[in-house]
Amino acid sequence: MSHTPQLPPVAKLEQKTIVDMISRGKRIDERSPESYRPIQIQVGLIEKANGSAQVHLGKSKILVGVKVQTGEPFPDTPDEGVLTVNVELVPLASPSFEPGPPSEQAIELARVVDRGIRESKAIDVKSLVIQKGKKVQVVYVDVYVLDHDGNLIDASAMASLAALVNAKVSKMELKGDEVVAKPGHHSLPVNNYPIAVTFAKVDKTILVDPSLEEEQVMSARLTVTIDKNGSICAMQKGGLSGFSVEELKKAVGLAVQKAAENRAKVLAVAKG
Amino acid sequence: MSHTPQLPPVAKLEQKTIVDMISRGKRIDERSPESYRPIQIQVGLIEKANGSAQVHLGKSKILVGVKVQTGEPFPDTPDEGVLTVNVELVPLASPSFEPGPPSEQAIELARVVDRGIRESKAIDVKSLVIQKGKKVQVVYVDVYVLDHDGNLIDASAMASLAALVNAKVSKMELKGDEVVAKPGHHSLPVNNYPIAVTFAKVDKTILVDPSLEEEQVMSARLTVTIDKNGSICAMQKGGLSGFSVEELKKAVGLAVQKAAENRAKVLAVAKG
Amino acid sequence: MSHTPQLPPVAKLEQKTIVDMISRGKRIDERSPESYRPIQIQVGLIEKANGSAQVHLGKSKILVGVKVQTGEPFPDTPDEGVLTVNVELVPLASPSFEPGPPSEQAIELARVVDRGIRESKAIDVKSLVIQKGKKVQVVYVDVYVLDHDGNLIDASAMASLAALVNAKVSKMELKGDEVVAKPGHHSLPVNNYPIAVTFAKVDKTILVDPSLEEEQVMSARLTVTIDKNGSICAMQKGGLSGFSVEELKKAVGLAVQKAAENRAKVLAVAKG
Amino acid sequence: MPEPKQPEKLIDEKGLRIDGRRLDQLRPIKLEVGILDKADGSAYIEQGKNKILAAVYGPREAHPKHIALPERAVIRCRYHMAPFSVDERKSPAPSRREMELSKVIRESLEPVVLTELYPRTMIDLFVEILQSDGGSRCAGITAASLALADAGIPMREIVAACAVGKIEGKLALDLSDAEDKYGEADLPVALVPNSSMITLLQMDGSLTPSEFERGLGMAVEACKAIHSMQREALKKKYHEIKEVVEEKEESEVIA
Amino acid sequence: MPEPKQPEKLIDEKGLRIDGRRLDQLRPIKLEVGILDKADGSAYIEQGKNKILAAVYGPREAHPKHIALPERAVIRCRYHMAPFSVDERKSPAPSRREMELSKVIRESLEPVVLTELYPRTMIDLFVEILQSDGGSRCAGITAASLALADAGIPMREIVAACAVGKIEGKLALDLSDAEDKYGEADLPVALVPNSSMITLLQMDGSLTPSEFERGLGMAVEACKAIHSMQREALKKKYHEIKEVVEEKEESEVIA
Amino acid sequence: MPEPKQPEKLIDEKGLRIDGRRLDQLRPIKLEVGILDKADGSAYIEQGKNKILAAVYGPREAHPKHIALPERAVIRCRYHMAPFSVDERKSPAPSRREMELSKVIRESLEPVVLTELYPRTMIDLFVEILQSDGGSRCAGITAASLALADAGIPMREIVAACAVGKIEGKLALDLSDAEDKYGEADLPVALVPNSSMITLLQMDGSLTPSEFERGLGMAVEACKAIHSMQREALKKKYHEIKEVVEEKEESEVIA
Repeated sequence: MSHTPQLPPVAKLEQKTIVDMISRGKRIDERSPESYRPIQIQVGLIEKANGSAQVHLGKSKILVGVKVQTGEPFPDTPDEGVLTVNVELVPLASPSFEPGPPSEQAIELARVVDRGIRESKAIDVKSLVIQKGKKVQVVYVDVYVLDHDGNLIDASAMASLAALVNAKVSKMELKGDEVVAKPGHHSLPVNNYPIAVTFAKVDKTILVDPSLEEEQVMSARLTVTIDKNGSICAMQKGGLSGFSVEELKKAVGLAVQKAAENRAKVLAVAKG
Repeated sequence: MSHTPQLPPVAKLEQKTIVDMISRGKRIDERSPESYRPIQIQVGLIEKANGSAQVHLGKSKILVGVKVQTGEPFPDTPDEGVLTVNVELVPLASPSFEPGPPSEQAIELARVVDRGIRESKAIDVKSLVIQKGKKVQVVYVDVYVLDHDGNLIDASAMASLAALVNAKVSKMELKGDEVVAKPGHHSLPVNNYPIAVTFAKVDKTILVDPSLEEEQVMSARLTVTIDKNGSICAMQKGGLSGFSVEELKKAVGLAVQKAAENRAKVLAVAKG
Repeated sequence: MSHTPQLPPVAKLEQKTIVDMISRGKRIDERSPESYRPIQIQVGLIEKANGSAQVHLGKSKILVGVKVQTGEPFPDTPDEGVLTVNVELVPLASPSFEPGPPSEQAIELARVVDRGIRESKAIDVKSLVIQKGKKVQVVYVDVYVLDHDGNLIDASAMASLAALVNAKVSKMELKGDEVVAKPGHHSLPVNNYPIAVTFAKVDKTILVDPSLEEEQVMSARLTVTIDKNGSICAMQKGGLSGFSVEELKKAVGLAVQKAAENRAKVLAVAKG
Repeated sequence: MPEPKQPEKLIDEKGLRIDGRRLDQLRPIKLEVGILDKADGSAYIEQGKNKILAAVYGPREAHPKHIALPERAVIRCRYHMAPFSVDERKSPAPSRREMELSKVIRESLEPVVLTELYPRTMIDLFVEILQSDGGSRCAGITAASLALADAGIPMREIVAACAVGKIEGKLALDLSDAEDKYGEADLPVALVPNSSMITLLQMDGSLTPSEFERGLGMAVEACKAIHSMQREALKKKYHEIKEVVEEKEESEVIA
Repeated sequence: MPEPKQPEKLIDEKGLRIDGRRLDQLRPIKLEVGILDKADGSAYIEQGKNKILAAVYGPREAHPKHIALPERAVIRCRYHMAPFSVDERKSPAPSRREMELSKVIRESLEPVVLTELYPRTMIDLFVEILQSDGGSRCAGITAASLALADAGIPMREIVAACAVGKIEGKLALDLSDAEDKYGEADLPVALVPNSSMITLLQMDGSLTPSEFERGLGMAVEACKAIHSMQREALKKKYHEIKEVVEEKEESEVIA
Repeated sequence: MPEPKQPEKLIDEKGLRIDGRRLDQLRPIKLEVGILDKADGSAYIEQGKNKILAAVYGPREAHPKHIALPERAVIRCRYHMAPFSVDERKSPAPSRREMELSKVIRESLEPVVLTELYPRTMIDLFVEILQSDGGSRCAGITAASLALADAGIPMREIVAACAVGKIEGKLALDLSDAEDKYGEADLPVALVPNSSMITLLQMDGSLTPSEFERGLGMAVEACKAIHSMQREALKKKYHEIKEVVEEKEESEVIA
């Protein structure tokens, strides 16, 4: 069951200071409300993965590995390969992460990242079929959160996209009964570049790219994922409060702009 | 591990009142010791299921859905289809039900209902085979308890029987390698009509169809499942005490009579 | 996660007595530091298993059943059968054992026993293949701890070896699509006889075959598994402290000697 | 039951949908309040072929204790599908989708509940999908809100929810199962009507920003219409209770 | 081990069963008391090819604490099969069958234990099936009852258990594995002998009410016979203990 | 990534290994201390293609409470592999191997931590294998020891670890993945250098007692070499911190 979470005990006074600053249009790290923290992207760190990427978003650190293996399709989609996004909130990343099966937070994070990739048709799942209904390629996107300083969604989505673009795979074919690799390595067919842009509402202000301290005082959260054509491909509201229609419209507009900036950063590195 | 359960804290005084009344041959809802509460049966409410039925037994409410799907036989019974009864004690039905894997209570309930159907040979499992040892029809009987006011066994068994009688399935056949549906829908082959009759022992009195309040003061419970020929096909004693031989004999006699009455009610609705 | 264990509350005074005795070269059961408790071995008690053995090591009691069934090989070893060692610390064996999935202690015990068998190549896994990559024999070694009075590793390893030597299996072959048993029963091909010898360090003394009371005061534990050629095939250090290089060398020498003695006892019974 | 086949067209030449609706038309909705005996509050909704029960227990003692909060009630929420509620039988174990929806449904209702009145307690909210037909999370919120009211939990307002989608390039209200499956986008929305606050917002598919704005507008209007039905359902229930009480009083007078 | 094949006949022309027994005859039973070192009480039973260990720990501190009851001891019970106890290896994880049997075995013994003497504690009862051969729940109860006595847990009486079945249309006592599998009914019964109370009763298969009455009578008689063996086993054990104590006292006197 | 094929020879005619090393040569090691922001202490190691992060939280309140010990801190340890760290994707659920290694890694570090200073608390140690290449448990211990130091946990000494193996009949230091897989023995060792205590010792494969003695000697020497690198890495870190602090002080003076 989902239940109202317990926030870590941040001193009331400190919380008040942060909220007061934001109400006056300032942020504790001196960014403007519409600015991202510095973004650093590296690809190809994990040689045993088909693709990998590390994203530093401020002090948040995410490592994504992509593995492509042969498996079976889902019974209701015999002519599609499988794409699966899994998130581990690794306990070394935060005192609030516990070892064990994925928490609600990890599942929501994985599903929001997954929806961005899936709904923008970034991966052409039809091209992953080896033998219809029997054998397909399975693309595992494993998101490993190593340091949690807020806005894990945007950092995870960027790292996942970069790792997919970075991935090299063998073409598989059927020889008699067995699946064998054709010689050579190819890039995965990545057809779209979804970028998630997350907002936090603190008091009456909408901030882009909330840090952990800001997340601890936000009343609501909104993620808008924008594809390469400037269309929305996924949205997710979180948190204990809500947004007005006007706030949502404004956020969507800003998301289109921020997504374009971040997409350029990701592709510059990942396409190398 | 199974452990002595904690009963919900019912006021001692109230318990004593109920027991005293029963000792004097009366019940709090003014029934005779040998009477059932009103029984209402509806079938076909769930269009997405092959068969469905809802039973109201007094204030207890049970919904059963039957799904028939293609699957594999158990290795030790290659020439039989699969019948499986699953019970969910849905937490909206009672303050004592918790979300999570099936409790001991849910498992016992499912197994008693299952034994009635299985041992009376109500479903001809041989007729569910599509390809011996490889492909069979699997009959899922999912019992969903929606409101728990006592005697879940009898209500669940009646709802399960009604849903099986209500079920419409396609005949499946093998075409080359694939299992395909023949045109048309048929009833499931239901060959027997087991009816469970449950008794509670309160002080020295044996009551039929205990309500929740009566279950909370009973010392022992007995279920006798009777098939269409008046034979016993399943029994189950529960609770922290026991029965004398004489009590058991009397209960079996009464069960034969009550089962016939309830069977008529179920079939009148389910056979439509 | 693994965490520092809570030892059962043994009276400090009693602990001190035991340590003091050992420091003076004595043990509470009057053994010498280099002696095993009495070892009793019986085989064939469980007719439904392919092989079985019971070992009493002092008051510790272990029952091992070996079952050989047809299954599938691991994808990365298509030309090998499967050997799997599972340990149940049955809760009737000790007040410290709880029902539930295997504890860290059970897993370590299983893996140390497994390594002895596997690394000494006691079972020729290649000979267990029925159809390469598809069908193999799976050898289940189930270790059932019935009374825990210390040194479960050595007793489990001896009982596992005895049960393997005791096992009778049918040769399986492929007839068309199905695996069928050839007539007759044969012994499993057991090619080596690994024997585990476990030491406890108490104060500055190294004891062989620690009893439960000794385990509760030991600072570190060492298991050395010796094969029939006198080579080491597995080692495992446990406990909250460590050993000097000299202590390790001495232990290995003693292990070779003790293993030979115990191997003779096991084979005398198991080979009948 | 075999899954229905993909329809040839989702919108016909008259602009009507496969079930005969206009693009801006809701499916028929049936609401009932207070239908379970043991729950502290309950409601039932049918919307198209969706059949959903919601029930509330609480405020009651927090369990397990460590989830309790010192200054407010904890809300627990479970969205759960019956195994027979969908075409292919669903395992009763909670799926990742059900876990996510439990969270977003909880978060859509948290803003209206006066949790500060019941510190250290918990309020349990169960949404059981007996049959699913597209838009079950929204219909579940609509019912859950009524169950909270029926349980007498103090709330600022009643939350209403409805999805808008895109089929064959056009925005369409309240998608059915087939429309959701073969359509191009789905945008579920929950609204706190008087304060005009959106408390559930999810989206998948593809919408331009301007489609999003228009779609959001349609969803808000639909939520307002549903909100009126919710108020009717509550009134009817209270009316019935009043009648029962009056009858009882009469009969007691007679007795 | 390959599963044994179905026998052609379960009863031969002389009226004897596949293992040579008469219809009203028990399988050979061997009972031992107090055979484990660490458990507070233990017993071992062989009945046919059943080999079963039972052990008792307690009364001890209830764990987890919330299961404790203020006016009595909680009894916990686990019926568990060793992976090698049956023809096809059984996974060690508890099956639904094992969970049900743990419950009915507990309920068969609850009535005789004087739990009111040990409020807030728990008594743990472990029944381990080392080899299974039909009727293991009844043999388990017979052994568990001895283990409780061996642990010194105060009881009103010793419970005995035995099943009756129907094979080839005839009632037969104490079915073996093959008889259970190919027979027509199984009726396991536990009896508190002196108070003539039935504390375990299950049935599956097909019995007419009159067959049930006769079968129940046979089971009750068999339970009484087993009860005598239980008393013998306990006497033997106490006798041994007495001898050991006396020897010790003697040797101490000598020393 | 397809698994690399078995090399024809593990040692060439010059006595060099497949990656060009001598038999007694370590793989290149890179150590970094204090690289995570949220953890109380952290370290990163690359050893061959191993890439491993270690982090420490604590001493902090023991959770769950019942694991607390009255006279010392509890150490909790988790060795865990990322799904992408090995050739075939690993399920994130902990395997039996990971559970065993969590235990032996904890036991290799327990002897040096002054747990008696923090009774009733717990110290959490996380070892995350981002890429695995043979010898990951030893490299993990080497990094974990640095993370403990970085967290300011008082320790008697820094533990260093390294494995020795046997390939083609010869003892070889610090086996890589392929050498471990196709070699004949692996002997991972952890050393507390000054007190010369071995706190991790495992072995699988086949070694004569005399090979074991020689191998152990090689491992001990390698641990000492790694210990020097650990001290360098710590010094470097403290030096950096000192510089940062001095810079800060300067700038504060300026401000």
